[in-house]
Amino acid sequence: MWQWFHRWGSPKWFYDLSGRWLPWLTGALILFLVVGVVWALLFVPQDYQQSYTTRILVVHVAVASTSLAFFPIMAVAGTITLVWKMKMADMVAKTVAPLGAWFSALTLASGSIWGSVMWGTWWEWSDSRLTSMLFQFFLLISVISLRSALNDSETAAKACAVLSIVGCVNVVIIKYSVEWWNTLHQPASALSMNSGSANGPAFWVPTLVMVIAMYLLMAVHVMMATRNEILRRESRSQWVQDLVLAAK
Amino acid sequence: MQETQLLANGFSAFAATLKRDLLVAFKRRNDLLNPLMFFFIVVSLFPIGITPEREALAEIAVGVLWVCALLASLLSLDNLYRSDFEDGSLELLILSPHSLYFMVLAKILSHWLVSGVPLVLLSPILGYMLALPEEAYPTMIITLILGTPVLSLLGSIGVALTVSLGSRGLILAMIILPMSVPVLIAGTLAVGQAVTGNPVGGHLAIMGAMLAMAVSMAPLASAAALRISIN
Amino acid sequence: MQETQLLANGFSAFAATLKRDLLVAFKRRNDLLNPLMFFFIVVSLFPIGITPEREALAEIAVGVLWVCALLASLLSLDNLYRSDFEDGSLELLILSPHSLYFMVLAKILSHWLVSGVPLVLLSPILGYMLALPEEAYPTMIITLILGTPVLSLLGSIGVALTVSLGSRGLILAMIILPMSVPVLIAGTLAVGQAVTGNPVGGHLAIMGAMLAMAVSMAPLASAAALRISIN
Amino acid sequence: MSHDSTSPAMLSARQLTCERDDRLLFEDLAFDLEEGQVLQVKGSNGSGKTTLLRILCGLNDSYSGAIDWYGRPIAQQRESYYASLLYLGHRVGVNMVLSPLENLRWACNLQAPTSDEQIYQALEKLSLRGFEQSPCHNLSAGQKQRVSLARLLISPARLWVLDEPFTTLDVYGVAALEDLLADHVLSGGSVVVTTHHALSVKTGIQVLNLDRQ
Amino acid sequence: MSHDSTSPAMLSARQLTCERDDRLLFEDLAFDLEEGQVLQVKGSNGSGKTTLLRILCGLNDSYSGAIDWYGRPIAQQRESYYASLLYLGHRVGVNMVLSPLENLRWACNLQAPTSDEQIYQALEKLSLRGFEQSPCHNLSAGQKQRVSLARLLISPARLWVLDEPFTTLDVYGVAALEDLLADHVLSGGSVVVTTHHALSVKTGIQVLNLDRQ
Amino acid sequence: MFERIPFSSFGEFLNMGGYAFNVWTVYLLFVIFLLVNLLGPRRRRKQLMKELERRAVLAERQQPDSSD
Ligand code: HEM
Ligand SMILES: Nc1ncnc2c1ncn2[C@@H]1O[C@H](COP(=O)(O)OP(=O)(O)OP(=O)(O)O)[C@@H](O)[C@H]1O
Ligand SMILES: Nc1ncnc2c1ncn2[C@@H]1O[C@H](COP(=O)(O)OP(=O)(O)OP(=O)(O)O)[C@@H](O)[C@H]1O
Ligand SMILES: [Mg+2]
Ligand SMILES: [Mg+2]
Repeated sequence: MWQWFHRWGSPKWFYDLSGRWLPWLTGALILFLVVGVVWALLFVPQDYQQSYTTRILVVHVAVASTSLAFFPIMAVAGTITLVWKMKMADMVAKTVAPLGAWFSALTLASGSIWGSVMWGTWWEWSDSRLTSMLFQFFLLISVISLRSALNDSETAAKACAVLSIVGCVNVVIIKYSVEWWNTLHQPASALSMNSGSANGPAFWVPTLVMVIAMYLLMAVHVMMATRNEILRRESRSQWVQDLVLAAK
Repeated sequence: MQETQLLANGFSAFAATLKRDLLVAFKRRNDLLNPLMFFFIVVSLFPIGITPEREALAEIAVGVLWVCALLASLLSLDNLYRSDFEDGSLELLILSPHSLYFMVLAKILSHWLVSGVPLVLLSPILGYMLALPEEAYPTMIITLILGTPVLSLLGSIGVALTVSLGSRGLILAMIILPMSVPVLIAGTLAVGQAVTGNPVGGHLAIMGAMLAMAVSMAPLASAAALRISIN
Repeated sequence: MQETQLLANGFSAFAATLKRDLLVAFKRRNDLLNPLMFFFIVVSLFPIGITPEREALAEIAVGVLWVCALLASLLSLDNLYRSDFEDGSLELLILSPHSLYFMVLAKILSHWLVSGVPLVLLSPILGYMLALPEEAYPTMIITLILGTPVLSLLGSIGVALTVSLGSRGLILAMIILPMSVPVLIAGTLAVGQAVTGNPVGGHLAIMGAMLAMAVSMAPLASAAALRISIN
Repeated sequence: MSHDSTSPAMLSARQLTCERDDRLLFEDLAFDLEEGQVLQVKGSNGSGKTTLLRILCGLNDSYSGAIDWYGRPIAQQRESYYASLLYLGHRVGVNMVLSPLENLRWACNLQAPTSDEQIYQALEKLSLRGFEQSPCHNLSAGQKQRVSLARLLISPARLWVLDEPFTTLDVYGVAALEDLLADHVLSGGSVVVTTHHALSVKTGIQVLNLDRQ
Repeated sequence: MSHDSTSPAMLSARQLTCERDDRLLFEDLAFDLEEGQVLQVKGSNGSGKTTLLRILCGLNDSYSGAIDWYGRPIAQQRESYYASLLYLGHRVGVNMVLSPLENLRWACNLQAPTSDEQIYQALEKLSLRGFEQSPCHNLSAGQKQRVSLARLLISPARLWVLDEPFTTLDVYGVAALEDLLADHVLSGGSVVVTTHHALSVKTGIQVLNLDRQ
Repeated sequence: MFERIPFSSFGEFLNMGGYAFNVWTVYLLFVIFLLVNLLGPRRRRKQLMKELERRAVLAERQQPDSSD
C-alpha cells in the first residue's frame, strides 16, 4: 500500500505510466465521444414537449454530472498535499481546477440554452441547481486566481489546498441552503429539471455513454496537463533532460 | 505545574493580543466608525438607486441589510492580518509558543467586537429607514448577532490566504463572498419568516450550528493559511 | 526646441507609466479578472438576498447594477496608488520632471481600462440575469461608458488622500461613495427613463458634462493630494 | 541523528539543502551551535542568509535536512523551541499606530508575562526615553529598529536569531547592540546573526559562509 | 538671498529649520554644495537626516528657510530641478510584481528616454545578471537595493540624494557603490548622502552633523 | 432502444424541429470545449519541449567551460 502510494508520488513514474496509458485512453475517449454524439444527434427520440432539444440534454447532463466531481477531487488532492506533501497531488489539483471551470461554464451555458426553450428564460434564480452551480463556478475561479496570484509555487500549492477543502465543504452547504431557500420561496416543481419525459433507455443510454466520455476526457486532459506540469517543474532533473535530448 | 504555567501564559498572550488589536482599532478611530458609516452609506444608496417608495423598500429591506452587512464585514476584514504581515508582527505571532488557534481567535474576536457589534447596534435604525416591518426587528437582530461572527470567522480564512498578495481587495472578495452565501441565505430566510409571522426557531438553530462549526474550524484553517502565507 | 524636447519626454513618461501599470495588472492576472468576477458575484448576491422573482428583480435591476459597479470600482481602486506608496515608487513619480497631472491621468486611464471596460462589457449579461427590460440595454451601456471613468477619476482623489493611512478600505469607501452619488443618480435616472420610454438625451448630456469636469479637475486634485500624502 | 550525542548541541543542523526558484541556495550545510556561542552567517547579497534564518525558525519549510534543538527535531517540540527563541527579521515587527510601549507590551507578553517596568527600562537603555508613548509612525528608521531590539533586553529567550540587526543603527546603537550580544553570550545564551558589518564580540564566533567557493 | 553670489552654488541652503512633533530637529542650518562635492549628513538615529533629505527634494515642506538651486529657490523651478535630481530613499521604489528590467524601464523613462541596452548594462554592473527578468518579489533585500541603485548608472541627474544607500549591501556592493560615487563626483556631479558607515570616497567630503552639540 | 432516425432529410436534421439555434449552439460550444481542453495541453507541450530544447542546447554549449 505504502509503496503504491509512494510510486504515485513520483513524477517520473507517473510520467512513464501516463505515457503508456494515454493512447488507449484517448482512443476510448474518441470512441465514446463519437458514439455518444452520433447517437444523441440521430437516435434520441423527440419529446412531445421538448421536441429535438432533448439532444441538448445529453450533453448537458453528461457535462453537469461530471462537473460535480471536481471539488471533491481537488479537496482530496489538497489533503494529500497538506498531509503528505506529495507534489503529484498538487500538480493534479492545479490542472483540474481550470478544467472544472470549463465544465461548470459549459453546464451553465448548455443549461441556460435549454432553459431558454423550456422555461422561456435563459436564467432563473429560483432553481437551486442553477444557483449552486453558479457559485461552484465562482469558487473554482477563486481557487484559480488565488493560485495565479501567489507567485511562489509551494505556497500556492498549500494555499489552494486549504481553499479547495474549505470550498468543497462550502459547495455542499451552498447546495443545501439554496435548495432550502427555494423550497420556501416558491415551489420549484414548475421548473423541476426532471420534468419532461427525459427518461427511458433511449435517452439514458446515450447519456451514460457521454458521461463516460466526459470522465475519459477528464482523465486524458489531466494526464496531458500534468505531464506538462511535470516537465516544467522537473525541467532540471536528469531524466527530463535526457528525455528532451532524446526527443530532439 | 509547568502545564498550568503555560496555560496561564497562554491566557495572558490571548488577552494581550485581544487588547492590542482593540487598542489599534481604537487608536485609528476610523476602524470603529468606518464599518458603521460604510454600512450606513451603502444601505442609503439603495433608496437612491432603486426607489424611495416605502412599500417597495420594505420588500428589499432584509436582503439589502444583509448584503450590506456582508460587504461591510468584507471591507473591514481586509486589515485583519494585513498590517501585521507588512510590519512583521505576524512573524512574532506565529513564533509565539502558544497555540496559534487562540491567537487567531483573539484577533477575530477583536474584529467582530469592532466591526460586527456596532453593525448589529445600528441595524434597527437602518431597518427603519428601509421600512422593515416591525415584527421582523427581533429576528433581524438575533440573526445578525449569530451571523456577523460567522462572517468574520469565514472571512479570516480568506484574508489569511491572501495576506501576502500585493493586490488585495478583489481577490479577497472573490474568496469570501461565495463562502458567505449560506449565512446570507439563512439570515434573510429567517427574517423573511418573521415578517410573514412563521416560526423562526429552526432557522436560528441552523445559524447557531453554522456559528459553532465556524468557531471550531475557521481559526484552525486560518492558522494553517497564515503559516502558509508567511513561508 | 528645449520645450518640445521636454514635451516629447513628457509623452514618453506618460506612455511608460501607462504601460507599466497595464503590465502590473496583466502580470497579476487577477487584476484583470477580479473586478469582473467581483461585479458578477456581488450582483448575484441580490437575487439571493432579496428575491429570485423576475418581476421584483426587474424593478431593482438598474439600481443594483449601478451600486455594484460603484462597489467594484471602489474595491479595485484601493490599489491605484497603494503599492506604489508602500514600495516608494510614488516618490519617483512625484520627483519626475513632468507634470504630475499627466502621470496621474496615465494611472487612472490604466485603472479604467483594466476595471471599467470589462465591467461595461459584462453588464448586458448581468442585466439579463436581473431581468432588466430590453429597451434599457443601450442606455445602460452608454451610461456605464460615461460613468465608470468618472468613478475612477473621483475615486482617485479619495485614494490619493488616504494612501498614507494604514487602514484602508473603509475610510476610502466613506470618501468615495458620497462623492459618487451624483453619478449614481444620473445613471439610474437615465436608465429608468429608458425603461419608461422617455428620451434620455438630457441625462446623457449631464453625464458627459460630469465626465468632462472630472477629467479636467480630478487628476489635479489627485496630484495635490498625493503631494500632501507623501509629506 | 547521525552526530555524536554525548550531550546534544543547543541547535544543530545536518544536511540542510534549500532550493528556491530552481536556484540551489545551499547544500548539505551542517553546524552545531553550543550554549554561549555566536554563529555568524556570511554571504553576499542573495546567497540565502535570510532564507536560512527563517528556516531555522520554522518560518520557511522549503528545505530538506534535519534541524535539532537539544537533539530532537524542532518540528516535534515547537512550543518549547519557540519559548526559547527570539527572531528579529528584516521587517521590524513594530506597529506604526501603537507606541513603543504598547508594541512591546504585546510582543513580550506573547512569550512570557512582562511588566511595564521592564519595558521602560529597556527603552531607556536603547535611548528611546521620551518616545515611549509617541506613535511609532513618528519614529525614524533607526528608532523603529531600536524598538524591536528592546525585545532582546526583555525576553527570556536563550537563542537569538537576528537578521541584519545593525541596519539603520547609528554608531552608538551598534555599540549598544554589540554589548547586548556579548552579555547574552556570556550568560550562556547563543546567537545566530547575519550582518555585512564586522562583528566585534569578544567570544568565539563561528562563521558560516554561504557563498559558493 | 543673502549669500555671496559671484557664481551661485549648485545647491545651497540657508537658515533651514525644521520642527516635527514639537521637537526641534535642526535650526538655522546652512550649507553650499558645489559641483563635484559630496555632502555627508551625519547624526544619530532620529536626528533628522531623512527629514532633511526629503526637504531638499521637496518631498516635505514642514520647514522654514531657503533652498536654492543655482541661486534660485527650488520651488520656482521644480521641473528643471527635478530633471537633474535623483533621490533614493529608505523605500527602494521597486515594484515587487515587475522584474528589475521592467522596473527600471519605467523609473528611468520618467526622467529621460532610456534604452533597454543601458538597463541591461547597469544591471550587469551591479551583478544582477540572470535576474533581469525574474519578479522582484523573489529577490533578496540586498538585490532589491541593487535594482534601485542601478538608476544611478543610467540617470543623467547631476545631483544625487541618497538616504542610507549602503544598507543591506554586501562588501562587494559597498565597494561598487563607492566607485559609483567617486565617478559621479569626478565627472562634476554632486551627492548628498546619509550613512552610518565610514565613507571612503577620495574627493573632499563636506560633513554636516545634525547632532546637537 | 434504437428508435427510427426521426429525420427524413438532411435539412430537417439541420433544422432540429425549429430549435436549430439552441441545439447547434450547444454542440458548437461542446466542440469548442473539447478542442480547447484536448488540443490546449498538446500545444503547450510542444511549446514547452521547444523551450526545454533551447535550454538544453544552451546548457550544452556552456558545459565545457564550467565543468573543468
Ligand atoms: C444554467 C442552467 C442549468 C444548470 C447550471 C444545470 C445544472 C445541472 C447539474 C449540476 C446537473 C447534474 C445533477 C446530477 O448529476 O446530480 C444537471 C442535471 C440535469 N439537468 Fe440541468 N442545469 C441547468 C438547466 C437545465 C434545464 C433548463 C433543464 C431542463 C428542464 C435541465 C435538466 C436537467 C436534467 C434532466 C438533468 C439530469 C437529471 C438528474 O440527474 O437529476 N437542466 N443540471
Ligand atoms: N512622520 C513623522 N511625523 C512626525 N515626526 C516624525 C515623523 N517621521 C519622523 N519624525 C521624527 O523626526 C525625527 C527625525 O526623523 P528622521 O527619519 O529624519 O531621522 P534620521 O536622522 O533619518 O534617523 P535614522 O538614522 O534612524 O534614519 C525623529 O525623531 C522622529 O521622531
Ligand atoms: N519569495 C521568494 N521566492 C523565491 N525566491 C526567493 C524569494 N525570496 C528570496 N528568493 C531568492 O533566494 C535567494 C536568497 O535570498 P535571501 O533573502 O535569503 O538572501 P540574503 O542572503 O538574505 O541576501 P541579502 O544580503 O540581500 O539580504 C535570492 O537569490 C532570491 O533570489
Ligand atoms: Mg537578507
Ligand atoms: Mg533615516
